[in-house]
Amino acid sequence: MNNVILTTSLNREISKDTYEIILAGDCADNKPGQFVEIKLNGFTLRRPFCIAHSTDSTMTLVYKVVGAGTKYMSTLTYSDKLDVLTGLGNGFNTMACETSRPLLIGGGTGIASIYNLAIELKERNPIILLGFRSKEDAYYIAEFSRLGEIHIATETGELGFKGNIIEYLKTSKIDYQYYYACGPMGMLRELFKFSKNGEMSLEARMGCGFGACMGCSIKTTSGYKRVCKEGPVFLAREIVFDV
Amino acid sequence: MNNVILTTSLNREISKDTYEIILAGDCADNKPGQFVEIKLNGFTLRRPFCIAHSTDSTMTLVYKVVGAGTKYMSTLTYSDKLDVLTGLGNGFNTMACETSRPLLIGGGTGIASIYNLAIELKERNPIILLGFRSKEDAYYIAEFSRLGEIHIATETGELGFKGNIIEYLKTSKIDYQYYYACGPMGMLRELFKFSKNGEMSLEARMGCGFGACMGCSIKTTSGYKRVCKEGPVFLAREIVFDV
Amino acid sequence: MYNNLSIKLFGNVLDNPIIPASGTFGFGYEFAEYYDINILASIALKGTTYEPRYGNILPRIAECQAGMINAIGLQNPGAKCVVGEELVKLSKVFKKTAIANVAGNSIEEYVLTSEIFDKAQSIMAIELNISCPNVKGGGMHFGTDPKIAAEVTKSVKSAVKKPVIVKLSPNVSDITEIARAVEGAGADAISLINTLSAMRIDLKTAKPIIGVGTGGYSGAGIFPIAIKMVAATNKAVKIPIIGMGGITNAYDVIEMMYAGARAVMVGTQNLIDPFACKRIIEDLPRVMKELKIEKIEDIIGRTTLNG
Amino acid sequence: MYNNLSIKLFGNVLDNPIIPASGTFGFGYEFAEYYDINILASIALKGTTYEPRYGNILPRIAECQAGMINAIGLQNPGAKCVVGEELVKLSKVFKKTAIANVAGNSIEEYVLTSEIFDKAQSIMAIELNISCPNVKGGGMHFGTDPKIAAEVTKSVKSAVKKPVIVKLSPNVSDITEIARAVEGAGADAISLINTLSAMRIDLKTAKPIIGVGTGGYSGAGIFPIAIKMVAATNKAVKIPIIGMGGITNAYDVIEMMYAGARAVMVGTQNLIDPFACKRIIEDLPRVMKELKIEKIEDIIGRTTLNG
Repeated sequence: MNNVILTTSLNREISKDTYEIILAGDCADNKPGQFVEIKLNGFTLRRPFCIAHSTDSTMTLVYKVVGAGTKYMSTLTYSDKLDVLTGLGNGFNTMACETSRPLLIGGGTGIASIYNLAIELKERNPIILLGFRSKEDAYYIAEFSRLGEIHIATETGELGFKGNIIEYLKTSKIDYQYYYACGPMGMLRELFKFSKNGEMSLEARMGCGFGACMGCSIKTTSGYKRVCKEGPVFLAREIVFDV
Repeated sequence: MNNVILTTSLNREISKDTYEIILAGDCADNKPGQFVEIKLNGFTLRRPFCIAHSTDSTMTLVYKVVGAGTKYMSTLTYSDKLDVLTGLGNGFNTMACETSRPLLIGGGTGIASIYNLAIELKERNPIILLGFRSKEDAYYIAEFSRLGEIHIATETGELGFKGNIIEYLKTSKIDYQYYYACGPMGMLRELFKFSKNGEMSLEARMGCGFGACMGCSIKTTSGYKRVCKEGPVFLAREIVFDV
Repeated sequence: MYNNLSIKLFGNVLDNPIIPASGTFGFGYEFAEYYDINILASIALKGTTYEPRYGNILPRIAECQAGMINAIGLQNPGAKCVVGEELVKLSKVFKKTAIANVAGNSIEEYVLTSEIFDKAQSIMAIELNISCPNVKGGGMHFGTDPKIAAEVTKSVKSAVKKPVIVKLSPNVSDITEIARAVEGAGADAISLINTLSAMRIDLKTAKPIIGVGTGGYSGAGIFPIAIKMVAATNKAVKIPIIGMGGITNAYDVIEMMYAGARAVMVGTQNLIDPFACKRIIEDLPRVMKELKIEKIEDIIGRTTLNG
Repeated sequence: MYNNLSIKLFGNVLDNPIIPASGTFGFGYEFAEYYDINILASIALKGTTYEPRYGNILPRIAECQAGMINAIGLQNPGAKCVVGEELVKLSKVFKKTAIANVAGNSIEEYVLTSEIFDKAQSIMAIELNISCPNVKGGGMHFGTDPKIAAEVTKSVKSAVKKPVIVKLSPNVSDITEIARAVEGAGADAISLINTLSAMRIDLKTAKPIIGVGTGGYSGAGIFPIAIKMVAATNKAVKIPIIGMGGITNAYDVIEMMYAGARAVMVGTQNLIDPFACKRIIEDLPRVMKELKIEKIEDIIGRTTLNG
């Protein structure tokens, strides 16, 4: 974990209510699947965000406007400064699929986290499954196209398969041994029922984001673990989903 | 009362810890002795400030940095916007000294309020008494010199009379029938003991600034009155100082 | 005229659920300088005692990060003057009925003062302030003991015809115990929460900022406590609840009504923004649309509290 | 080494008055990844029960304007594991002694758990959490009845050698009554305030945000309430007070000590800023200079509360 002050370079809407913000400053040591916690003026708790892309000096985050905090965040503009905790949690284990072609599955803003992983796994031509609600919610399609073989599902059917992305996975004959997934709990639960051969990044309402408050503990097969500290990425098979 | 958004034009230190801020926007209808209440970001209650000068479109306030609120205020810069209640309270009664040469007495930031009055009474060549703690606290001396006959006292003796301005008034042979005073409670109490022929603008810790909370009520000879609503200017003789 | 913002209270249909809280709106008429106060559902008047009171020494106000402490100490000109002068001024600019707020040093004083307001045509209901933390006697101790709270309520109820609202203190181990006691004693409604006992210290002098030492804490900082107490009280009693404590905007109104409030009182926010009640009333239709609420009366107590 | 920040507590000289509050610092050692935690006076460990506990269902956290609500529900691996594993990890990075925080469902559980910690060398004192609002039984009800509070205190005191701190709940009509009761039962110190019972509602679903409905409210919003209760308790008892509740910076530490705290605990701020305690300790000398305070120990209880 690092506590850094980052400066807004760009903040723009990339699909319906979904924004991409690019921050500049000390952004070293952020691995795919790790997250950041941002202090927003006028809000007590920091907000967790997953990282779409990072270099040593810049970081791209994708977020959806869902409440007062993200609404405020969407008003940030060039040169606005943010107090950020970076390098939080444990990311994806890219070694886990060394012997096979990786399958990446993303839904909603979880797609951002998958993007960072796709960049890292690019050489191995990953299969990338992206789920959106509708066409106006879709983003990063061109970007993903450059990184692997992409498949899309929308609930409205406007783009790709009509239905959710896990239904698509079930019906398609995609050949894979190990998946990496990030998305809403409903999607992950469906995926979990279908296959436990992979790892998933979980979302949770957090207090701190760095393991101090136990606000985001989940049950796992090896005891209680914190989404923010031992996670957010867990092996699918260790998650106890009935909690 | 008006609720307006004013824009900072200039904000600068004019003497030790004392700042002058010039705000632009709808500033009509502010009389000498009236005050404004400003909402500062991150602070619950508005802060009252007396007006040093106002036109229909600008307003100059003088304030001293004494706590977190005024410290924040001192960081405001060109184009920063403020939510302001203007035209609060009742100002000085300039008719009260129509038959004589006005005596104006100011101490500390209360001097700002006296400045606005001096501008209005300029034609009648007012006598102006200004009290400061020391030379480095002094401000607006050149400005006042253009408006009337000025006398200065500093506690350190660095400028003018050595001592407080009320001691100076007592020892000098200034000829006056009616005074207008604004300054710290200690100064006003001294003046009150010496003479009740005039009116004074009081300071108080306020809740609202417009008469709703009764947080700043004082005892007067005609019952309880609110500094923010019936005041801040009261006839000296109606104030009951022992409360 | 019944509309989507209307709520029923004591058999009246109020235009909306927004009432300025006692002590933050004076006797109302001065706010008519700022906007047409007839848009309000009603107005809770400044706390009134039988005899005039000056109140506490200054300072009476201390700021907090998300609120303020006050210790006004029930400054008021006495019930007869309020009815004879203040209500007359109010009636000229306010065509609806107001809520009298009554405090006292003794049960007898509560009764005498309430009787005076009971005869006033422009009064809708009488709110018994048994929870003011800022005066010795006549204040909070009437509201922290269920037996005394019930006794005050019963005595006033048997002396007046108008509906009686009992305003509860949050400075208790179990507010539902007091709520049940006053319901049992005949209260027509309960309003909560009054301020929380609190204190700030001047760091330069090490003395309390408030002249009398401590005061009542209000504002956004107490909102989560108020929501909990309203929800718990809603579960404990059947009479209507008027919810208050740190409401600053239309979203807070919805949350308070979900918790169980039939109407709400807006307090401290009036002191920060004299247009607060007007802005909230005007913003409510937009917020209701956003949250897909058609009639505001439908949401009262929608949230259930387990346990 | 005695210095201007030092305070005495239980016969020890602590380097400064700053202790992270229980439940906001885990078992401490993880914060050693962020800074050298040996600058802290001590560390109050996560609340511990005899048996391991998972705690409450999620969500356990709700945000408020000036604070947060939590309902963790005493998640912990049980006292034996804490002493056998967590304290071992802590001792590797922390050379001072910590404060165990003990909760339970019964007086017997408080005693058994306290006895386990009493034998641990790296424990300075045992803090009895009789005020956790988030679990049924084992929590707040031990802290709202003076008789039960005294009984827990007396039972633990007679079973252990280390100093016993009793952590009080603010959810009571009169906190000084509980304070006097536990002092009479032999408590070596009192810590206060724990969180205030509170609730937030999700406006989209009308359901409580917290999974179990309500939780404990902490953060800057409760600071004015904490100051009042510390000042009132300081007047009521002679044993040392550890003050907490919404402390966010060095100025708040001074205000809390003026009110009567001998040491302070910093809680919620650790969750917002993992470096909070370090920053406060480093800022204290500057703030003391500004306020013309030479030795911090001299200011304890400087403010007197009348009435």
